[in-house]
Amino acid sequence: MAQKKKSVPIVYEGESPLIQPIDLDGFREWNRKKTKKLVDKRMTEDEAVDRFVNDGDYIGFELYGTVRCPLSLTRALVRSGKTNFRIAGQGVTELEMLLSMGRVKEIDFTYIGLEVYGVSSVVRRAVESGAVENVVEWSNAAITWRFKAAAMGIPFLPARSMLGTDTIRRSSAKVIECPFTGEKLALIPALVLDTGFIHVNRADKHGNCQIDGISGFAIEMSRACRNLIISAEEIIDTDEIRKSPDRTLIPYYLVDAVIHAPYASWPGEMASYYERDEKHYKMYVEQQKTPEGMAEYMKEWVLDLPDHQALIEKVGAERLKSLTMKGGFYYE
Amino acid sequence: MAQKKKSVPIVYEGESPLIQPIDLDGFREWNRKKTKKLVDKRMTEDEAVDRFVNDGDYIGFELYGTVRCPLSLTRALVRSGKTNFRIAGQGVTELEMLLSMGRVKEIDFTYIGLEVYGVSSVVRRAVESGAVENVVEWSNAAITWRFKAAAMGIPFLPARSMLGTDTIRRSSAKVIECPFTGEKLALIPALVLDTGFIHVNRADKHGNCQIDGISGFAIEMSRACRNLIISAEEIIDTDEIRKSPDRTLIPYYLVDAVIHAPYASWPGEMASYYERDEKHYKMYVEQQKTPEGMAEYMKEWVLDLPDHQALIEKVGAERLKSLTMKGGFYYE
Amino acid sequence: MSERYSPSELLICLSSRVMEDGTTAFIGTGIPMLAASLAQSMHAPNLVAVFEFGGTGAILEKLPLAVGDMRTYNKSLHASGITDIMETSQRGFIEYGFLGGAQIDAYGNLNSTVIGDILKPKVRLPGSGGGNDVGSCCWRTIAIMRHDKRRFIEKLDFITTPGFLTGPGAREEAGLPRNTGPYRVVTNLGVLGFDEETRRMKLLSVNPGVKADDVVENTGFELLLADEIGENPAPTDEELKILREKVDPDGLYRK
Amino acid sequence: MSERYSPSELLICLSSRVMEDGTTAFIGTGIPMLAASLAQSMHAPNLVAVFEFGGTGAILEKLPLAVGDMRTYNKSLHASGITDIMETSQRGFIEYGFLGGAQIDAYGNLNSTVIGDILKPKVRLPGSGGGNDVGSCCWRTIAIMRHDKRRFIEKLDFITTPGFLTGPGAREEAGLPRNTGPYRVVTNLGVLGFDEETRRMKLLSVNPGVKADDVVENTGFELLLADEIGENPAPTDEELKILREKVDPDGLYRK
Repeated sequence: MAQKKKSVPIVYEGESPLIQPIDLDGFREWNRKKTKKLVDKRMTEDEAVDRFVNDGDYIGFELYGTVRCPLSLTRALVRSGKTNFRIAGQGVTELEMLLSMGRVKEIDFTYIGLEVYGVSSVVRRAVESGAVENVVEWSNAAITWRFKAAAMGIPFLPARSMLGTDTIRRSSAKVIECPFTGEKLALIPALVLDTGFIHVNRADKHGNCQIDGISGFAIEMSRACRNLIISAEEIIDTDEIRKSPDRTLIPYYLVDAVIHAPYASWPGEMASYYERDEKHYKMYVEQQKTPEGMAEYMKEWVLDLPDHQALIEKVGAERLKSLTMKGGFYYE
Repeated sequence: MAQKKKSVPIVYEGESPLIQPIDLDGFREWNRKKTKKLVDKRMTEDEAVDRFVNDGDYIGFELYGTVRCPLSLTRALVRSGKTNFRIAGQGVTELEMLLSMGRVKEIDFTYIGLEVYGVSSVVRRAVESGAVENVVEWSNAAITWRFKAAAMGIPFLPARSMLGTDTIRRSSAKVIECPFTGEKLALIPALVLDTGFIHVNRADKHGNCQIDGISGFAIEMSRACRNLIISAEEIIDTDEIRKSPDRTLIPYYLVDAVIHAPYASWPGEMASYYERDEKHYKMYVEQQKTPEGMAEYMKEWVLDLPDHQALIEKVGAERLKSLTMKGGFYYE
Repeated sequence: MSERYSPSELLICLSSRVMEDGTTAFIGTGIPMLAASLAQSMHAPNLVAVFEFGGTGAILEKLPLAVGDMRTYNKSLHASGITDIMETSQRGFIEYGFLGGAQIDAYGNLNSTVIGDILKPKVRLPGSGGGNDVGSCCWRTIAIMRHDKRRFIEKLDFITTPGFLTGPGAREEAGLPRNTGPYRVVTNLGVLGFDEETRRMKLLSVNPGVKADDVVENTGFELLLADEIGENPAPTDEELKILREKVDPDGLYRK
Repeated sequence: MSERYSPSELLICLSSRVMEDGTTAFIGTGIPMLAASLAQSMHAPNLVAVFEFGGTGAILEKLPLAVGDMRTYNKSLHASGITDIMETSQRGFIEYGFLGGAQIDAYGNLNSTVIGDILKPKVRLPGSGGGNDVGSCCWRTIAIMRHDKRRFIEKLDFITTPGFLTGPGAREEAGLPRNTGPYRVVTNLGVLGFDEETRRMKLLSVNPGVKADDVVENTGFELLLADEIGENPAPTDEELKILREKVDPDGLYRK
């Protein structure tokens, strides 16, 4: 190739170092080794956490607020005792559970809060006390673009967001002058998770997944994980998957473990399956306000229960039935 | 912002200038003005071409080979006499029709060929004679990433493709050293079409579109057009769209014209509707081999017909029925 | 404040009136949601509600409880995901974006990240979320705020979301899209805009029973005043009727 | 060449044997498609066929006529689009990629763009299509070629698709992913690989009735020879039976 001597200025660099270094060729080699065979990946939450999560891992949860939450996996993760996690800070209850137990060392932070119910007291205590050693700031779009860059197999994505703010100052993004237009552009670095957790509507035993309604950032995050653990409301036959392959949002070869976990999103909602348990959620919101309240909640609803089945039984069939929708995300 | 003085080298620049300049803020202003109201956008192919295509426009077609082809629109475009187009060179029959009539001035070229039936004689004549003034090379992924960059509202996407070849030398891509990893990376510039043509399975009158099976590059290209003209096998009620909004791949606000055009992809195929008309296609492949043969084909099957309905009648109900599938892209 | 309506109801009505028909608006949970729904029933039947996690064009029949819940794409036209929506915004398709925050300055910059030093936070707030993206790429943003001197301040502890940054030309200089930025600030005291030349906040109109001086006194930076300061009409009977019977029948915002 | 099988059938069988079970392969229309289908029925039941425009894991019951036709995702596990597939490849998930071209050089670089000067083309060919992407990001590529001196040449008229470029380290130096590149060249004369050290093409085995000298004579650059040059077994009765009865019952490739 003929070489022209030109360059583009890096006009700005966010002051936070990358919590998770970028290693695309390493990710490629990892992906090459993942099985492409249609093997049965069903297991329990405990098995999945045991096999695919290590102390110090960079982990992430895909969900939005209290919607489609992988909470059966989160509870198993808490019970496992594994710790020192670095996390992508999108999600609410999942992160509060881990933070309240002191399991989080570093956070790529976007939004952790209770939406209409306000700030998270758990987050306040964990961050203000310095228990979390390092907090890096991002916007919601930026964190998803970080997953998307990894999903595309490239080291960064350009963006016109975050520019000019303290958010980018406290991030690990960079700003360059675009080599095509000369305009300033944020470069959002790729983020590959060691292990990701996603709850879906339906999956087959190999991990082919269907999601109803909006898909949040499931498509991007599922493609940005070294290990990917899926829980599903329903396990369906692979023949069903083959009947409408355009409904598969997460193909099996990305997936390492499949857990059948009905009501895993409880007390959150699950599109076309059940609504949020407002009564329980309000109670939770109250309890998380104090360390004692949160500890009590964790003991009662997480630590003292052996598994997801025990939670389901504790909540009770009647309560769950009352939350269940008649079908379809189409209110009549 | 504190300024650090650093830069990354542009280690290589493709030697072709951009056929379509990048103007993201102009594209934003255009998109701002597009109507967001649910208005009835149904019209004929001729009206759509008349209103939304000008001489010299940069245009593009979304399809793959002989699959899901916007051919009723292409025939109307040919009949309109409009000319001097710059085009994104993915597609086969559409481009051969325009090329054979001398309507194409510049091409961003990826693949124009007849797949198992070999090279396109029409393309050979048009390019080898110099009738097409400027040909720029890209890979299939690169051209789609160009649409994707435009769809994301950013000036380029990084890629690990095209590097080290004459393909990138004859492109308008650049190569930089990644500011995060130091590795070499191709930067693929955004491409916004003046007008794009897409054929879909179903649309409502506002332009909300559903596509069965694979979606090729419809999602990316639909979001990279100033004007977007949709033809559809079926027009469905907006209530049907609202029942499964997760099936909408192209939302209405992107769309300027909706044409009801059953069998528009003929002699190509349409997923879950009809198969390719192999007999006609083979005949076409033979005729395109000579200028006279192609001219004859164009006269008989395009120029002498007033509209798509006339084509349908000429092909005949029986022939079309014999190609029609029982439903679903699921062979039994 | 009259007892005919609650402070929240006033904010909802004021925000609702700002939105033009036939445009798109980025909606978060809470007041923006009710404002959009009310606008659809009043003057803006063609207002398209867009929700960050993927819903576009929902019929807003039930109040969403979370930013991605089923109600955000109930009978909607398009249910996609966050990148599709954020990139649609980056492409210039979203007219209005609603924002909130703990602090706002004269240029409309917002802080929803931290009170105190980011490295030794006094209060850790929820963070940017989609706020920074909305503030970066929507054409016009509308901030909804409680109006007092602790919130309307000279210098933010942290700029989470860009307003006009340091003033005229600063957004473009930073690389943000052309001709975008803060449009209105709707508060319990009045409605504020931004001066075309200085890009500083300017009082446009006051709420019923509020005087311009009250607004100035409750603002921690030098506030510009419009040549003529209007008075915002109180919520009309029609607005209140629709709000209470249709938009918020459970009365979540009647307090 | 025996009359037991056609030249195409031989190429199909040879290509088929190269693919390992439990891996993924990027499939174009024509011979690669039949090779993958045959491999699925023989030694590689878990071979996952991936098609550029969006089909993954189809059950290859009917021969596709176009690279994106319905048969490429018939009863498949995932029907997406071209960016999803290309990015999956860029992420390292695709093991094999099939390639073709009008010219190949000693480093496995391929030309499918032009014969003659690109600015004054003697023959304009169809262009890269997905070829360059497959050659860039798949782990191992398999070129299927007719073997003669016009096609196997010292210097290509145009490098459409990267092989090992100019030799050892050149791919990495150009920015292409680590440890990728040409793996096999399957021709009507034999099967060729690439020397680990020099990255130049090396004859590994000859087809039935072909001598190593024939291959050397029909190659326009200096060809390396493996220490022991094997002889490729002719298509077996079982391969031919499956090929004719199941994979290609209409006999499109029996000529």
